[in-house]
Amino acid sequence: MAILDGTSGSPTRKKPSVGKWALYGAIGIILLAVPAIAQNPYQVHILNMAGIYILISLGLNIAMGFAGQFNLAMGPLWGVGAYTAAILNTRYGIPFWLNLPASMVVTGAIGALVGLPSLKVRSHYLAIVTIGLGEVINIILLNQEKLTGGALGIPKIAMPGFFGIPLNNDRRFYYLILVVVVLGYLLARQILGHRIGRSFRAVRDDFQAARAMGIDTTYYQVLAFAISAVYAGAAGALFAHLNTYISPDIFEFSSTLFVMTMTMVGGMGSLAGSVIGGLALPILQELLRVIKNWQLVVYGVAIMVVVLFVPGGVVEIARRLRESSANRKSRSSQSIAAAEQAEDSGVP
Amino acid sequence: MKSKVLTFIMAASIAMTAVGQVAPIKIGLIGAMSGTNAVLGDWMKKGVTLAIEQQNAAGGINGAKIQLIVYDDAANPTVSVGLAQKVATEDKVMAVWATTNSSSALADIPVFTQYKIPQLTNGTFDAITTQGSSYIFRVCPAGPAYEDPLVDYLVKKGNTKFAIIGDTSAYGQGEIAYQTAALTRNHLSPLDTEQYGIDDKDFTGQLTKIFRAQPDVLLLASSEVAGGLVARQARQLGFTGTIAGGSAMGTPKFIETAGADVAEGVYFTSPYPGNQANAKTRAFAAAYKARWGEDPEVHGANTYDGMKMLILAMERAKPLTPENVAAEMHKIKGYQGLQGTFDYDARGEGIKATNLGIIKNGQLTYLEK
Amino acid sequence: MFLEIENLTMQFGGLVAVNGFSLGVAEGTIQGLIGPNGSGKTTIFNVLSGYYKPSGGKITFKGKRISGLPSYRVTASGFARTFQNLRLFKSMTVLENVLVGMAQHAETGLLSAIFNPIAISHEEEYFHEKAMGLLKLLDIAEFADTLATSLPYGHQRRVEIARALGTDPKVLLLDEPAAGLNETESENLRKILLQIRELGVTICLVEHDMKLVMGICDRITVLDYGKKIAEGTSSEIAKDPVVIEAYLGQEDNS
Amino acid sequence: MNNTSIFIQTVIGGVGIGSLYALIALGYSMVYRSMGLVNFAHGSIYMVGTYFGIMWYAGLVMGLHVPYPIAFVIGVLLNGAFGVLLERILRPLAKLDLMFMLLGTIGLGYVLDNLFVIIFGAEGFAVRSPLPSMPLVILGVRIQPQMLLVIGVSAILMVALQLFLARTKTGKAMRASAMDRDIASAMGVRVNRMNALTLAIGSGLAAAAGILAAPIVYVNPAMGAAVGLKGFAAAILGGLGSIPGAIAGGLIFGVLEAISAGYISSAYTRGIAFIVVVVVLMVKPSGIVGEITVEKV
Repeated sequence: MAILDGTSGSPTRKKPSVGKWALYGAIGIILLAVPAIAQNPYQVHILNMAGIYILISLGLNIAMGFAGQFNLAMGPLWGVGAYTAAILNTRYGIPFWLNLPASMVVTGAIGALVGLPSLKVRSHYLAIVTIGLGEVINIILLNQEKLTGGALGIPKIAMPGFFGIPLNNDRRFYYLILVVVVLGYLLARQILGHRIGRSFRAVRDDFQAARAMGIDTTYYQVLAFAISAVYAGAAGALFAHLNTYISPDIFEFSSTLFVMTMTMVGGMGSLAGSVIGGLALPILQELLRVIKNWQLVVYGVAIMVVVLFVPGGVVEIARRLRESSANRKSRSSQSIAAAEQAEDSGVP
Repeated sequence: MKSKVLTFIMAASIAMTAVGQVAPIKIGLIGAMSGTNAVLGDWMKKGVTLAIEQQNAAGGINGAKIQLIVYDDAANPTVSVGLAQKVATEDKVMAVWATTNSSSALADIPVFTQYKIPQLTNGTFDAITTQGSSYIFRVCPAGPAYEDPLVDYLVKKGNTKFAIIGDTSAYGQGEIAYQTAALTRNHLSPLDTEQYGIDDKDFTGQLTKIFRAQPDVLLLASSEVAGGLVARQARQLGFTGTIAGGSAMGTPKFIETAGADVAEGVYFTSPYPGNQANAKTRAFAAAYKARWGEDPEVHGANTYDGMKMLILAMERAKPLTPENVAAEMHKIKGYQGLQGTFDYDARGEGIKATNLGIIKNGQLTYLEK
Repeated sequence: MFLEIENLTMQFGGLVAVNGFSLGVAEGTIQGLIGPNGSGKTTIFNVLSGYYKPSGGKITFKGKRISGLPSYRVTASGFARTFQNLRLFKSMTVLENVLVGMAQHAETGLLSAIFNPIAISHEEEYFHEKAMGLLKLLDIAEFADTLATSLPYGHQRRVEIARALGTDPKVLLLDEPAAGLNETESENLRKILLQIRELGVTICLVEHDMKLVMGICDRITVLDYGKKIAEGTSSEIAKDPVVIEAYLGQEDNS
Repeated sequence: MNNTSIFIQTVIGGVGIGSLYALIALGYSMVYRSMGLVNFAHGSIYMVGTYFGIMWYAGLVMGLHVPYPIAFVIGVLLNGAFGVLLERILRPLAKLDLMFMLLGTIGLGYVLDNLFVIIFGAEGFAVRSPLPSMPLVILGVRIQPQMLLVIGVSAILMVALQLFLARTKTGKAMRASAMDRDIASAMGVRVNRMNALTLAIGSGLAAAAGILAAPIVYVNPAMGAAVGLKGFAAAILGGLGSIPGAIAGGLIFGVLEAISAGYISSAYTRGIAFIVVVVVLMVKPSGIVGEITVEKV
């Protein structure tokens, strides 16, 4: 660079403290022990589904929370991933380990196509375009009977094995999902911590200013869609091989809404939000089951309360709590709090 | 609504009193209790509950009362699989009803096969019994059993020009396939086959296209409500030929939706010969009406049949384990139910015959064979 | 010429915002662009930075045509701009804002982000240091980790300049950088701009602060109703009767 | 039947359903224009309005069978009043980003849908048409009488709305308020009251659509979802915020569906209609009648 080779400026990234590492360790041990702690496979099943939803939610979060791109085709894209894996497995006998990357590639490519209109239309117009393209995907899944089995879907998808160990029940499958989710999370952190993530946020915050900074917005918009679809594809392959049966009605617009709800309850624009929301919502549904017909009413009210009072979701509640305790400790160090707030970079 | 609440309280109190010295035998029921398919779940619950209550009143099974645990999957296969896990591993049921929706039933099969729990369904998709599971039991005939006799009869009456209209749901797509196959059996093919989405309400485009081919017979391949709407619009667009369909058209719901005038003369097939067919059905219909305040239809009847046979299998199973119950289910031969004679085979099919009926004066009436 | 604007015309429907405007800018100079409100200055900036496609005429930079290119490609060819009404990235710290502009010079892409975290962390550290250098130059290093939009207005202006410099420009387009600044801040800005010129960056300046414009611009172009009415050094402009009539005189009245 | 009359018959079916979409799209567009709110609960409001009218006609209230036209008026008025109530709930949502608006109003939709499931049951019921069921035959074209009623009443409502907005003092105040809230309030227009009125009209139109459609469709608490989405697509197709756009968008969407069902592929109908919307938006990113807004730098 021609201007000023920086000489003494120090990078300001923090290294996690010992306490944080201990916390990570504890969480890790609990995560590994879950199948043993769980009282029955059903509880593990709930967690497995939560893991699959977390993956989709991470993808949605990257596109919508970080890059500001309305991808409301996430449910149908999840279906593309699931169908890719299911077709490869039931027709050609290809095992899960090859289907996973294949689903990610196919879904990523279709996701990029779904993202192309984002170059022309914005906000609510983009919302209906992605909803519409999602519907088109779903209709294709429904009507290409020779390929997809039509409305009755595809049964008898084989569960994967791992070096001779069949992952043929929820407890065993749990570890597979855990590994993929952790990798997916770390990868998302890696991408978002990189200039790609900053470019995403720049595109979201101010489209024109981002272009003025030399950011090829076309590339980043389509990339955001593609990455979100890759996550949906991975989730689809896992789901197909866990469930062993898939049908088009699973991947309708309502599934997009479900993932969007969990992401926003957890915290849009925060990867931790995807994890929290992905765990919280299925568990909330379980708890609400006892009130039967009222559960969806309560659910709707809960969504409105979150949107109106804590638009940043659970992550924001946690941050507010942390901030208020920090403020009590030292009222003078407001700039530090502000810096911390910036570092967490939740919803502005 | 009030009656539903009351029902729930009664069912709950019955379940409570059942908890005596002997632990109750738990039966799971997964079905659509909300959403557009809620009526199917409701019918299943009514038929099953009636049979259970009668058995409990007669002393249960070797002194143990039967307890029904109901879950709502809103016809969503993902939710259904989760609930299947729940009833299998948390509630540890003896047997389970899951579900009327063929796609949910299919989704649940691997779970109940894994946990070796007998799964009863009244879904009609034929592939349900070809999944290689010995724990799945269908309590009604499979799809082709409805469409073959219907088409055979109409062809015998001299009709050759058929057209099919159905929805894109699992049920609709299945029916279209069976109707097409039934026509092929008779060396015919449909003049036109049209489909519509389950949310569609106007079928002018499809019907206008179909009527260009001037069919004599319009075969409906859809559920009660959509079938009724299509029949109504077909008549309003001037179709004067025959309208016919599978068991969905043999329901009061179809007559209500289509309107009695439109429903008049519609042919249907049903395994259930009707409430007034014989002493058995009359007794069932009376008990059902006394319990639920409405007349039973085919779904109430086939789930009642299925629950009766399940009770039989549970009484015979020694010791009483889900695995033994399934084995006993397979041994059921010559059981006389409301729908006719059941002989279970290795795949889990119990009955194949259906009755041909026609709607006359707003009533379901059956033709002599 | 280093930067050459030839016969530039910009129409919006029936409205002609810029009419046959030509200008040559020499390397390493500070070029001022003044004129009454609505005279077309910002429009010229918007064409220059690729936000609008011109209706007529062309712009060449070091002999290469840049008019008609999308704005990010214009930036990549060595232009950077600030915005009249601040447009900082609202979710980002001061440092991150500056880092955004550096992104285009990165060598690592998506694949390295996934498979080569070490290269990434080296590159990030390198950019951090550079960005901190820029923040020092603009005297806002202490706010590196503060949310940019939470800073006082004058500081935000400096962040905008630092962010633009982050793209490593040959030409810096500044749209009213002194707007809303007080006397001292304006004086600081003057010093900073001169320092930037020392680094070899050519500056194009749209500004209403006459003291600043007259004080630092090597050449000044005056616009009125989308047309160039005068051009020259600050002393020539100050004496030009046409300019006094059209612009300076007007200001006296207000 | 010759090809022309077949085509006309197909198109009339499309115009009928398209009129319903247009009435729904008007609700989206008017509320967006005045409050800046994209109200995804509008499909549920349509469902609620249908019940508000049809429950009197179908004997759900004390076994009453009120004549259809009276039930229609009662339903429209009740839903209009309900719209006023909704304005209070939706007001805070209008200030949020689209993402939050979307989820918040969908949450409201969940509440309404499921409250109605609890009150009326999920099963639903069929509604008798007040008109004779035999078709009208005009030059070989067969038309369902109820469809003709749908088209006729919808047309009257749309013209009435245009006249109201263009000619009356209140209508002009509503338009002023929609164009610039600050100026309107400076001129003494009570913006919140105008918004409430807008929601009342939008909800009333939705109720009208639902009550007109009830004898053709099947009434249940889930009936709003699909129509709500298609109505939104229609509003976007026409250009969100434009009243002629909403009407054009609705009719075009309905006719598109009918033609693709009748001539292209009935199974892919819904997909084809959405593809056309996407293609139109690629060419005209703010819809058919939408104004292009130039972003300020």
